[in-house]
Amino acid sequence: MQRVGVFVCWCGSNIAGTVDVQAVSEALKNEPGVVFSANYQYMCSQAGQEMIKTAVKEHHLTGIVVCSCSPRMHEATFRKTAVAAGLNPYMVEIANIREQCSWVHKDVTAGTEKAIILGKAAIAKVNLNTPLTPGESPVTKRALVIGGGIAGIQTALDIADAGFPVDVVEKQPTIGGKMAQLDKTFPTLDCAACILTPKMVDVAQNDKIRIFSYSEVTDVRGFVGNFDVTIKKKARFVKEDVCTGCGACVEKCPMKKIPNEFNLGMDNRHAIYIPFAQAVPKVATIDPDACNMLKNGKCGICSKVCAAGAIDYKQKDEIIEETYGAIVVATGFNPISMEKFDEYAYSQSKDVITSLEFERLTNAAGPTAGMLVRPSDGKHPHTLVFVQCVGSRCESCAEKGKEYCSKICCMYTAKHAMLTRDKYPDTEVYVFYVDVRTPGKNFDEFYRRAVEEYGVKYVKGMVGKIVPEGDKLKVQASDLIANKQLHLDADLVVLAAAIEPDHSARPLATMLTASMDTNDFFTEAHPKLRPVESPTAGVFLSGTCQGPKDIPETVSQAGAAASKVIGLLVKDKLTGNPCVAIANELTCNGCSSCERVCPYGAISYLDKEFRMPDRTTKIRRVASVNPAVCQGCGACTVACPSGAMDLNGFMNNQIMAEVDAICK
Amino acid sequence: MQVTEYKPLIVAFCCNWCSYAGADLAGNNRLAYPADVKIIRVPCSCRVNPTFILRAFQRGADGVIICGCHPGDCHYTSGNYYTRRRMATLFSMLDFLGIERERTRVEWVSAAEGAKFAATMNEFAQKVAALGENKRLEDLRCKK
Amino acid sequence: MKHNNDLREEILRMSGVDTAKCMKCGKCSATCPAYDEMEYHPHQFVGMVEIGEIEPLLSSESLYKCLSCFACVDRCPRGVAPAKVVEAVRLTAIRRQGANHMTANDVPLILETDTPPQLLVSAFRKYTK
Amino acid sequence: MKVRYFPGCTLKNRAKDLDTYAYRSAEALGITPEEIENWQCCGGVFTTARDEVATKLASVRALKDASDSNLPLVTVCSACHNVIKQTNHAMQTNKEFSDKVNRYLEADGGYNGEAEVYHYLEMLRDLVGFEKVKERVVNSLKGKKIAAYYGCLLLRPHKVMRMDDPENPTVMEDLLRALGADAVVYARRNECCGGYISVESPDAAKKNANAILENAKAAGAEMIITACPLCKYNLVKNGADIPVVYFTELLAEALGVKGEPNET
Repeated sequence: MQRVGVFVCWCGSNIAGTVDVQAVSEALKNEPGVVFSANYQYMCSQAGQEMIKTAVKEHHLTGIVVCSCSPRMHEATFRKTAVAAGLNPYMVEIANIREQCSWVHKDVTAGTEKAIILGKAAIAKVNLNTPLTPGESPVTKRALVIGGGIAGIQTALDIADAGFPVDVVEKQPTIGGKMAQLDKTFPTLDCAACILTPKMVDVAQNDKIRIFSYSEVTDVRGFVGNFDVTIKKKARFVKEDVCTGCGACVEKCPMKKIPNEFNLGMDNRHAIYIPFAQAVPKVATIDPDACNMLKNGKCGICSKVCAAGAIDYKQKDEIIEETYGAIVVATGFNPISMEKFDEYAYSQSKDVITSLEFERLTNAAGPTAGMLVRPSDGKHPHTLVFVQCVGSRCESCAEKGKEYCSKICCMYTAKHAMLTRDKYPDTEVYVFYVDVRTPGKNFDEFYRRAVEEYGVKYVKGMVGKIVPEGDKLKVQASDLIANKQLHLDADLVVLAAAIEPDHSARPLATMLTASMDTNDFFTEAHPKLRPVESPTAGVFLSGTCQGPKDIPETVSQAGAAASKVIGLLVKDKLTGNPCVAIANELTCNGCSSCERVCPYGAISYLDKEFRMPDRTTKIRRVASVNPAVCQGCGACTVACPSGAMDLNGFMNNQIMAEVDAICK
Repeated sequence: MQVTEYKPLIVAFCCNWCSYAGADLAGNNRLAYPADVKIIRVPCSCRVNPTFILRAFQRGADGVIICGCHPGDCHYTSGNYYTRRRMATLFSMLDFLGIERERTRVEWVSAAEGAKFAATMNEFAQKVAALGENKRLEDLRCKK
Repeated sequence: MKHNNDLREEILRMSGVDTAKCMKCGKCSATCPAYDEMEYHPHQFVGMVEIGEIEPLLSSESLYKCLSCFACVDRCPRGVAPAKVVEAVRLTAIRRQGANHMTANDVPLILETDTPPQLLVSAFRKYTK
Repeated sequence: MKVRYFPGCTLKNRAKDLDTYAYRSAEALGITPEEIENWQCCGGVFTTARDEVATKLASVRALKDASDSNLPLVTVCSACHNVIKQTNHAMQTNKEFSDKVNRYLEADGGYNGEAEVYHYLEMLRDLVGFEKVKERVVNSLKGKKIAAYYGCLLLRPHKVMRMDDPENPTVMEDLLRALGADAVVYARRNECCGGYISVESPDAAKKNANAILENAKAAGAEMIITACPLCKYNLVKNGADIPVVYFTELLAEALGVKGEPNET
């Protein structure tokens, strides 16, 4: 039995509003082991913590129960308080009377009653707590960045800058990501390539960074400090270290009608290709689905023309296994498919395009060398209609689109509209919007310039239907301010498609055991206070894999993720979690049940000598847990038929005591 | 005559990584559910020993629910699969002993599913309340 | 302005629509094929019911112009179903007045040899009690 | 295989073609439509108000008949299909409504939306299969440019109808291709023709019908097919200068079972 102190927090009115905190601290006063009980406005404040420290000293407390917010919020805070007061940090238990009581119940009587019961359960548990000391584990001083867009690039550069080796895994043949496809960037209108490509070169030239392009992560094992990762480097049928990127093979390749992914299918590439001029690594890749040599052995021209001898038709996928101390996810986004939005006739007319296609269409390195023309007939468009919120802000049950705001569309649409009017003053440009959202430095000023200086016609309302007829797109829309239905004959329609996380993110999250929200964005450890960390230790988040972001936000988050990684990698040892399994050698019968369910291989068996009651000795096979490897899930405790396995911090008798306290 | 409304006693075991966080999110979003539900935090749903559940019923719990990460999303990669199999066996045994199926449940609630957590608890509490008090396994020897 | 909360509740109940879900994008009115015939347009039906301003709708001819083609229902990004709101207001008008918008006496005036019965049946169902 | 068949009011007089050719084609494809005895008019439109009961009873009777005979219920007219499917959905999802209906009907065993409802086009796609239709074609429509007109009732509301993508439907185009024709895709194929409003505002109906016809012709259509008698009426009445026929007539022609024309 401990000498327990109970500390009930009001959390201002957050708890005290629905729970009678005075009654709770009174009621808990008489629980077994309790020698001190008090309540205070903000237990987590300096004064609140002082109150705990003083009570520990004055009342010689050995256990602390704090009835407050979720342990996910302040357990660490109160453990530090305990240490400061001279106690073992694991002698603290939290009763969650905010998130799981005062915030979800409206009735004060019921709320108070429940808070008391939760307090009793925590007291029952803390009475059985024992001081725990965490073990230590080494840190592999190397980081993995998954995704080679601007988020991954920035994170890798920042980590490498601190002196740690970094590997970047990119599934495309080149790094660069979405930003490499953009023309200009808002609100400064600097050219995306001009600011991105030097960074790509920096990555290539940094001797701390290795790029695995055309590669995928296929397996992740281990835990913070020591992740064992398997990377599949797909065969590109070109020797990366030999290829000079001269492009002779590309010119001579006879298969030249393959839709070019980099230009979103608006022009063609060859079966052997380099995605774009500034690609990193600048090496050719053979598309095995298009290459005649790989399909039926007939051709081989690229091999003949390659002066460097880089072509290797027999190349196989390569499997790389490497250990990393930290992993950064930077898997990025894609625009959603427009398939379910055919009221906008995307599938029926080539002149209805998405905003990303518009980027390529106006990019000097794009399929039209930057000439804004209609994809259908190459004519110059005079009337352009931009439609915002296509698939964003849809109700979840609307069965198409996404519930969230995609955040970047308002600004890039303003950019597109402005640039069009700037370059082609003979055009009429309409933007149909639901709301124009411009919270950002110089963002609203930018949008207003589009309207006031460039004469872009912003219309409050949505487009309802687009009918391609003849060489026109008949746009039917509403103007809610004028209370009119508008009928426009447009030449080009641009849809601001919602963005969604890349489809590779979901299987990756499973491998990393990192959690995702219902939209497949990665979840942060705390939405406000730990925005670049995933709840899984050692896994960090960079860029749009965490939520819609523009480039400046992505770059800031990438830097933040890098600093978290650096903070981890500078440590030589990591303090582990002492809540690991322990085997009672006296009752263990060596049956291996626990070993079979352990996902980490943390359990091994020792042959140990025991002295028997009759003073003879006997060698018995008993389980032994490696505390550095055990992650503390507790699967073994249930699998053990003799009850020899238990889990520190969540002992059988502790949980049973909680059950008893609740069921009275 | 004054009629006091019957209040069931429900024990919810929540895994630390998904469901406990989901319950916290329900709180952050102020999504109400009955105060009859009392949550016990466990590292993983696979930490829940069948004896905890038996003990709860013996001591008069009217319903027990175990919440874990969605299949494939377990923080410990495979813990929830053990839970699923163990509980399927346990619940059918409990059913045989007279603890109705509606009194026991395994539910997957992710850290992002605050709304699902509240909805699940509301629905479960309603079902348990409809069954009335659990007398079947209430064993006085377990009570002080 | 007279706000009629009871009537608002009744219309929401009949239609099963939650007008508070509307984000005022106007896609319903953008897609409406009967827009030009209407004095009040689909987005106004939703908006006016939401604030309880229902009387002007009840006496408007717009009630009888909606085609029930459900384009607004399927295209609404928020799942609001404006056509169901229009129908609930129309039924309220017809039930309340006890007066039908169309009577059997009107039939000979519109009847032609090739008029499909479906047309008359639908019109009667929409316009009468 | 057998199906229960609900023809509807208009198919017995003004739209005999839709009915007759549906029968003949079904039989040619190995389907036996059994007409429900004493069927009553569906009412033409589904009243969306949740408290409307009386206007939906005729549909429930037809549904109950199909459910009792354990056969799918097939309809051809777009309007009947819409009303019956929506009624069935309401019986499945709106407890208050289904309770009221069941109390009123006092039918044996009650009815809670067990029947499976197919439009004739869905029957061709899901029960027969367009591959099989293609095999049975004797008069291929090769070279004919035909536009399918869906209108509103066949596809919407999508959450209930679940027939096809409401914005980019393909079921009629797939049928046309199976019959050997060139399917003309045009954007207004799922826009309303003006429907029953042609009683109230004939000009509005004319405007809608013309826009649809112009759009189909601009896309190269030489003929339009439809599943709805009211659509056909509106398109023809408002000056269609290309033929507008029921899809069943075209199907019967391709299958070689058109036979003698109807007298109307």
